[in-house]
Amino acid sequence: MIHLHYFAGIKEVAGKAEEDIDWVDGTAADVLKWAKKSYPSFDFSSVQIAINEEYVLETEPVKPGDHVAFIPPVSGG
Amino acid sequence: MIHLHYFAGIKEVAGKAEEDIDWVDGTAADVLKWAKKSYPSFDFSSVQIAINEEYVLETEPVKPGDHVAFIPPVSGG
Amino acid sequence: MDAGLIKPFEVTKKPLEPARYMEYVTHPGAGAVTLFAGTVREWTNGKRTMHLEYEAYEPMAEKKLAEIGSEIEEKWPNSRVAIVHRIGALAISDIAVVIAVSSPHRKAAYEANEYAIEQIKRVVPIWKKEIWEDGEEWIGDQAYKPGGEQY
Amino acid sequence: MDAGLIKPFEVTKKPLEPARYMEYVTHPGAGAVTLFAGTVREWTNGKRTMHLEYEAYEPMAEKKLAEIGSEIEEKWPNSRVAIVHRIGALAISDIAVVIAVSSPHRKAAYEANEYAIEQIKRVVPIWKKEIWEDGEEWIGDQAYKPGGEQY
Repeated sequence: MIHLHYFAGIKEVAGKAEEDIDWVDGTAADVLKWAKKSYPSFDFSSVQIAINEEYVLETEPVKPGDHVAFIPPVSGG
Repeated sequence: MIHLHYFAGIKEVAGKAEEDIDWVDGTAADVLKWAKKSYPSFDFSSVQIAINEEYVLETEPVKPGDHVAFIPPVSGG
Repeated sequence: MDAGLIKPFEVTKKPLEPARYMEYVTHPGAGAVTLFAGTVREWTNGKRTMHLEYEAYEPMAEKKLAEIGSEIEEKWPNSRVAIVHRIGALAISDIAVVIAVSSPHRKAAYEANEYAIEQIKRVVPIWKKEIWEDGEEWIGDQAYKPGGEQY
Repeated sequence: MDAGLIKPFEVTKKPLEPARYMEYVTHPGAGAVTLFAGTVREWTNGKRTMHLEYEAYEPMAEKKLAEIGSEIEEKWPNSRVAIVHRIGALAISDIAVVIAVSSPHRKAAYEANEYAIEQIKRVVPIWKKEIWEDGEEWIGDQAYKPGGEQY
């Protein structure tokens, strides 16, 4: 199982801020693929992935228990 | 008569912040000449002149009633 | 105001008090303190903002703010930094972000402060939704690409 | 704090309260407020400052501060400015000068603020005397030459 975190527009499309999904093995790219399929109305093209609060490349492995966050373009400040 | 204003090091050398001197006619350069003669221990080489609270060139005329200030290099901020 | 109880890198729902952060960064070695406050502007490109909503991935945002602080203290020696960002609903003129930087000299205090806001807009997971009279939208200033040239 | 009673360009013997000037310059058109505070630094070039004494040609200094404000509001449209300088005896970490600038956008707010401090150090008739353990000296940062290249 991994813990997913949604923000801003993704959160609105998903209708939730967090969810847990079953997970055995894979990369950040695989999680992104899962999200695109699950929430097809959201454009994930400029979304970054953070694992356990750190930005990662899509090749990064995702292990059970990890927190995976979808980070749309930030707009703080 | 004109009104002279001294600050910082000049004020300490002159022993006063202000004084009035007799004046009929002349330029800022003439006032500076008077000051150099009156307070020879102060180095006036980088002192600017302000007449009535405005920086002037040494060629500026000084008229009776004017306020003439000797402005050593400023160091505010 | 008890500067001792301040969290220098924080995401909070409470109104920001800039003076507290100025006091926090001031120290005997400092000759200059710069403070930046990002405030909610009413008009942008002819569109009137009614209010803003800010949201954050709070633990990661606080971590990133602290990282920016560490980078600054390394790049500009003897500087001290505090960066706080407010989230939730903000009205016109409310302060969204406060960056306070002290340094022995003024040039560094300006540069480091500007560096902080640029980095915030690049890497800190905080989002803003603009609410206008006739609609609303999440704003995306720019995407962060790890390994890319932005960082 | 009643921002309505503020003199935005002032030379004063009283301690400066930066927050008042931030509030004064903040307005619905502003998206960024920068504040600079010049503070009394304890050590300069290995010499320990005990305290500072500031002196001003007060009416001319206030006039020059206001002129800097006008220049900024002309160079950076929709900015608002306040500049105040304290005089008299200042202790370590006391604030000698506060510059507050608001602008629709941050770049202008930083630039205009830095412009203000550079101009202050060039043209405003204020002087500082450093008092060390073993002596004292009036400090002259640079001379102003009317008609010269500095202005």
